[in-house]
Amino acid sequence: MTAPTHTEGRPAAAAPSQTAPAIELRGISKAFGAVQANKDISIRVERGTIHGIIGENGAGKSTLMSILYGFYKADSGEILIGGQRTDIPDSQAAIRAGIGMVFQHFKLVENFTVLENVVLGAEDGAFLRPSLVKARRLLVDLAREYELNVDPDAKIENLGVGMQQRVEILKALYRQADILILDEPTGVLTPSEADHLFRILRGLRDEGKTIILITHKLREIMDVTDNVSVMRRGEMTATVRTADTSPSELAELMVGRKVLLRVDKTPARPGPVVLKVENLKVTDDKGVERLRGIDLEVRAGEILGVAGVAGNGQSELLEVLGGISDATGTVTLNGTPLDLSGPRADGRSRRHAGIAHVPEDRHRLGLILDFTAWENTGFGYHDLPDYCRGALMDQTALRNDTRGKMERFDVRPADCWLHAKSFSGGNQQKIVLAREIERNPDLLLVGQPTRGVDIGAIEFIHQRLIELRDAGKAILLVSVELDEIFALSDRIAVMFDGRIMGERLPGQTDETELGMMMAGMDGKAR
Amino acid sequence: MDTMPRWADIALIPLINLTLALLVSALVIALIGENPAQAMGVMIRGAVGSAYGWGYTLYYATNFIFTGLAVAVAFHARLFNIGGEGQAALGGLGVAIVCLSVPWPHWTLALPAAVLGGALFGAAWAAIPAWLQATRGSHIVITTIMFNFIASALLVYLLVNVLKVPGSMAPETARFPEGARLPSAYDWGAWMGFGRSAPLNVAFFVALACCVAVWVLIWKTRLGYEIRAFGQSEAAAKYAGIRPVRTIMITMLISGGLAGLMAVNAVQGEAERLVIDSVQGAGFVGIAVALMGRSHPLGVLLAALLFGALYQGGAELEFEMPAISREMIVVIQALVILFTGALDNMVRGPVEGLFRRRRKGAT
Amino acid sequence: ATAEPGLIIDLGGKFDKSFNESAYNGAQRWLEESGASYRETELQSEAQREQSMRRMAESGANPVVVLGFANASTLEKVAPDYPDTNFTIVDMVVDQPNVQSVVFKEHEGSFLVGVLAAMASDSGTVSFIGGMDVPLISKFACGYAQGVKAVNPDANVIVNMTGTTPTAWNDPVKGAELTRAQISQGSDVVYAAAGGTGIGVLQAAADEGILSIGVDSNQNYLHPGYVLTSMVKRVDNAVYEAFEAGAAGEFQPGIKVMGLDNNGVGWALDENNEPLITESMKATVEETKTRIIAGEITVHDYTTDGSCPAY
Amino acid sequence: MDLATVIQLLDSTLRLATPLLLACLAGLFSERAGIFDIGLEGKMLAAAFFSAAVAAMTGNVWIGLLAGTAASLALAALHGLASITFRGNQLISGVAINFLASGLTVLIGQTWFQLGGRTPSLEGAARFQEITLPLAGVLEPVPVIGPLYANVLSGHTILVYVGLLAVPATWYVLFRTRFGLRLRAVGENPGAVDTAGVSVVGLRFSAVLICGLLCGLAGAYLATGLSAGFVKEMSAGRGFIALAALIFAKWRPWYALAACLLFGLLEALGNRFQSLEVLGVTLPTQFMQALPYILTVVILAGFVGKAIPPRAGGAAYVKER
Ligand SMILES: Nc1ncnc2c1ncn2[C@@H]1O[C@H](COP(=O)(O)OP(=O)(O)OP(=O)(O)O)[C@@H](O)[C@H]1O
Ligand SMILES: Nc1ncnc2c1ncn2[C@@H]1O[C@H](COP(=O)(O)OP(=O)(O)OP(=O)(O)O)[C@@H](O)[C@H]1O
Ligand SMILES: [Mg+2]
Ligand SMILES: [Mg+2]
Repeated sequence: MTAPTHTEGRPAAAAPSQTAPAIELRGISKAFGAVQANKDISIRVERGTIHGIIGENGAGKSTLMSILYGFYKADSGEILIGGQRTDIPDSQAAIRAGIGMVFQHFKLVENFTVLENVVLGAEDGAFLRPSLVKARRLLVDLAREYELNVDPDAKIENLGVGMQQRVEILKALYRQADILILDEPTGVLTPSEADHLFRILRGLRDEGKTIILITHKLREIMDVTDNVSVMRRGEMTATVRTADTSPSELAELMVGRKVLLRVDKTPARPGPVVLKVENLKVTDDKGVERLRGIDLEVRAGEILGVAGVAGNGQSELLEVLGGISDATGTVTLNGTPLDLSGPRADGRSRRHAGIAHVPEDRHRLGLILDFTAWENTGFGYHDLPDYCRGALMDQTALRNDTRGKMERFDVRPADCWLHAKSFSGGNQQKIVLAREIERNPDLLLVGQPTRGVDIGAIEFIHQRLIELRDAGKAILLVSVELDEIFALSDRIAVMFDGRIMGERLPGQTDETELGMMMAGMDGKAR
Repeated sequence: MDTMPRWADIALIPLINLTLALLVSALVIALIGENPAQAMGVMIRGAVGSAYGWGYTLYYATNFIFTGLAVAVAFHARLFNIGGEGQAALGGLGVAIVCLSVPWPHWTLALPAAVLGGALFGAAWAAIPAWLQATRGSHIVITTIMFNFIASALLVYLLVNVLKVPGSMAPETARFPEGARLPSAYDWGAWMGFGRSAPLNVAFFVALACCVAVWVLIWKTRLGYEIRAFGQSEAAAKYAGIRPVRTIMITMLISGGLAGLMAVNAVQGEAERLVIDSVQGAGFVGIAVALMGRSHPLGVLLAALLFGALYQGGAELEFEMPAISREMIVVIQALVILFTGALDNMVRGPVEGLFRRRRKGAT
Repeated sequence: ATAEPGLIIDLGGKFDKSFNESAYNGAQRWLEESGASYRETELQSEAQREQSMRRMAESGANPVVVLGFANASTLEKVAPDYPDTNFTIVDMVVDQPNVQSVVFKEHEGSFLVGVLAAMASDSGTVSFIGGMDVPLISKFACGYAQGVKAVNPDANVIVNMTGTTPTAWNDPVKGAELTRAQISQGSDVVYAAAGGTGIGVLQAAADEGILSIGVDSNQNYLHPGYVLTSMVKRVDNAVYEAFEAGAAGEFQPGIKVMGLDNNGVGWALDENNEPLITESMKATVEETKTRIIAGEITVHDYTTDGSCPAY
Repeated sequence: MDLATVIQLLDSTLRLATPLLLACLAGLFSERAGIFDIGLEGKMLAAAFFSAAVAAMTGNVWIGLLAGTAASLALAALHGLASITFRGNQLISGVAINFLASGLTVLIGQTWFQLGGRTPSLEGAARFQEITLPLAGVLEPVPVIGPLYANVLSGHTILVYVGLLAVPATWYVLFRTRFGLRLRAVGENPGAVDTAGVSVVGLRFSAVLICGLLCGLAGAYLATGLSAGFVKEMSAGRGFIALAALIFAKWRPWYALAACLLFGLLEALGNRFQSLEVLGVTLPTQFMQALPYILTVVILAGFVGKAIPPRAGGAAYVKER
């Protein structure tokens, strides 16, 4: 294998027709049991463009791309690559056809190095060393060309998500992909990481590569794509030139109704201090200090937004406050100190004290995916008197409660017997939110409330959080989405390297300043 | 996804699997030069064809219910308890101590005490591996295997040097006094045709009660909810305030206790004394029973009955057709485990396809 | 027409090369000589003891021979339910009117092979490998040690047991390893009473060039030139005689002791070990045998008090 | 303890460790690829039987070795069929294989030899013979090293050396070859392997078959190297101890060597010092026999941290995005 070759604006790969679209799908259909995930979908993706695909959760975007990548087999329809009919029975065939895919959930081996992940499946010979040596050289080249710097010898598990994503892109480039599919690549990225990614994508496009980008964020579509296709309920509803459309039009195409793109909220009326954190320190099991003395306050009736690049201690902050990990320092809730270690520093005691917690990672922490919806509604609250009869659980009460919550939070499908794993991300998030918000806590901890959630659901979730604030509750919001921080927060704290870099009021700052603070620079000084 | 009606899922598929296992067994019997039809007939009649057969089938099944439930409960917390063998052996010690140390006036008093003794000793033997897993992260699979060996050494020592009747050759305790002996099937079920020899005894009802208790525990109680949640995701359990150490300890104590209860059947009910190796591999069969029963008490009950029937049918086979050596039964068991447990999808796939096609045809 | 006799082979199986196999051989010999038939079954698990006994009795077999001490308490329970059936139990005493108990004086036989071991040993260290540390096995070990010490009071007798699980009787690998460990401690004659494990012991002894002593059946043929002798325990005779007596209607309940005097135990001499046994060895062991029979030498039976004077 | 005792102990350790080591490496391949295998015991047993049986019939141990390995491979393929092709439960499949081997070996053995499942004793060329390593005689007089080389390392059957060499070989294959990279990846994240265009099924099958091969060697060593014939159930739980060693070794080849040698040493010590007098009290035999297991638990609790198995281990691979 040689380094990807590229000449002016066009791939060197033999193309039967220079005018043929890079990809053309004709009449693709795919059903999972009774669910028709893709219905007779046809789409053309022009060579050398960035093509966006949007749609609600469960619209069928990932399914369509998985078919293109040979992960699923379509029930009917055909695929044309560069104008030629191509059979893609497996990923090997897709790779041969020059397609690379970056999955929403990365396909990386956590305890392998970057280099090992890159060469995996594309090794040169039976022995590793030559491949690794060559890949290392190539990575240097690619890094130079596309601003894709990563430490080749770092273990994936020690890398942030942004870096992991670069590794995924490098994997595709290493395989000389001409067509790159990215499924919700920015869901976990900070704004600056996302900007960097888009610079890379534009660079790749200018080299002649074709890029398909799936996202829920209309701003990104407007920013970076040339064309955009909209999917709804398994069907392709429209394909338009990005230049000829607007976010509100796209939103309407997606959801089938008008969507509020900005949250309406009245100014906060902060009450007494609910949460007071002083000199909070956390050391992880590797002995690294993750929180280096945090001080903050959240008052009743206000939302404190914590911004920061992922991995700067926000997760640890939430986990300590939620009782998942131990810490030192003082934390008081309504003036009463909380235990930060020992048997009473656990999630149960925190809930009794009046703290509710919507964790950042709903799959890992917030839900038991193999439990039913009603079982998940009791999760963490399973020993509350309303759900118990002695040592037994009052399942009827729990189910009735779940039905009510599902209705009020518009969870679809509203079937409390379904397993959590069979709901879409947005609906899973609503189940968690309903559980935590409806406990009417004094303090709500929320991490990444809208990650991977479509705009219809985002609107809904944001409204609920504002309502809770207006009911006089304190909310600590952690998000890497600056948009979200700006939309919801009454005060903004920026975290960097386990410390609070400073606090700003949303009206008196902007993304640039926050971005600098998030990078560890004092925004005010400059 | 509901591609199959429920009855097909829980009855048809296992039945096909079982048939396949028996067919292959028949093939093996034919290969060693015996008549498979006759052999199968002997086995089935021997296991379930008479009250006599049932007396044994249910006795063996009782053992497997206890050890199967033990493995199943631990499985719900994603703990693989291979230590049923040792825990049941220690349970035997507990039962023997209870039965021998008090002059019990009547079995109705001795039984609850023995249940307590067996469960306590079994639980105690599970406690150390559990504690090491919970606090030191020592892999419970290794520690429970080790504890099986340690248990057998301990029991040989105690039986030879401490508990043996002086002057006797046999490394076994004295026979339990009259008041500590459990009524056998003959005592309460003679009208059903159970003979004097039936080892089946009231411990069977203890086992059934345990099935119900485990079902309630796992699916109806808060503790069961916590155990299942912990088994699904330790991280999420922590988020919910479910304490890992406590959950591991409680689960393993229950598991060990259940294994220990096996002694109520085998030691108190049947042998009426403690002998060397009173467990006879039932701890390991319990693993197969739990796996095949999908860790559900009803499944465990059915799988235990199946294995009990195989044990008893096999014994009859051995008696009626001496040319078939007793290892044939082990082979049949293996094939049953293989087909009904591990190769389940081999049958499931085609059957599902059949139903899907039928449904498509209907709509 | 008398009833068919029955034989219940104990755990371990009829081809264990020792105890059960010996019983099986006795039954086979009776079969060939009498031309009649008998019923036979093999135990598969502990719980089947009672099942098999009752099954055998109900099938009309008479007499029913059961093997091994582990059956005693079961037979105690079962025998009264079948007053018309005669039972013979080997290795244990059961006091019932329809039970004949056959016990062997293994300690006497072991004493004899101990004498031979001591005389054959150059190093003055000999050894014993048992299956499990249970009284019956200690009875072998203790008789052996007494025999050794009778010839050479300064001799060192190493006694090892294989294990504590049922695999202890079927682990030739461990048997061989124990043998090698004993050899490194100086042993040059090893006596094995460990079922299938003994096969490994005899093999390792042959491989390492030392002498071994077999048990129960005559195992001299296994490694000619290396097996010094075998302590034979004539379970076959016990079974044969029980069958014979049954057929003749001469069943006698009570205890039947099989010792050196009635050829119940003994040492094996055949063409395989002839070169190993010198005239003086032969003379000494035969004289010892006579003296034991005459009561001039008393061999202590370990199972009577759980202790051994020789170690 | 004098040198002779030490040498005897180490010599015995090496012999006892070899079947554990081969089985442990077998398990390592399988589990590194994400297929749990509690059927090591059964495969070893089957290999022990068929190697001894065929060696007895042909008088040639090499043909026996082939047969034993083939039997183990067949069981491995069955495990693969159940747990990879049909996505069955790996634990159930392993349990079934253990039962199957335990029953079939005796059944077939009885049919072939009429010896109750035993095979005839192997003699001469039907057994592996001990090999004296080069220079063993010359080096022996050198203090300490000499006896260690001549009496501990030298004088074992070929499979002991195969077992020892299998350690670096395993390490090399796993960490220095393409196959190893893919194999480790498929045990950690089969999705990554699948999307990289490599067959998950193919990789896992190869791993399971390698496991079968090594178990075959382990079993053959038991019956034709360590002993001279097959006795029923002669694996005597060694497959489970190997599994324990594997977890102990945290799924790493060199650690596996150390773990197996440790287990071997503990067993050798238990054999050598069956009645130990401590402060005038003679410890019961049973205590000494349980000591290796007690020590294992103590070491595990005291010195070895949490063992993290391959992340995708135990679960069948189902495609998901
Ligand atoms: N493996 C599967 N098994 C069954 N049904 C599936 C599977 N994958 C997807 N589906 C169904 O197909 C539909 C489309 O799913 P898909 O993942 O393509 O949606 P999406 O547009 O990518 O959603 P999101 O925005 O949440 O990523 C879903 O509603 C779901 O019901
Ligand atoms: N095994 C499955 N069976 C049925 N439906 C499934 C299955 N896997 C996924 N789905 C459906 O596919 C859709 C999208 O799945 P996906 O995993 O992309 O979720 P998501 O919305 O992207 O969530 P997240 O952002 O948290 O990953 C959901 O509607 C979900 O219900
Ligand atoms: Mg998707
Ligand atoms: Mg999604």
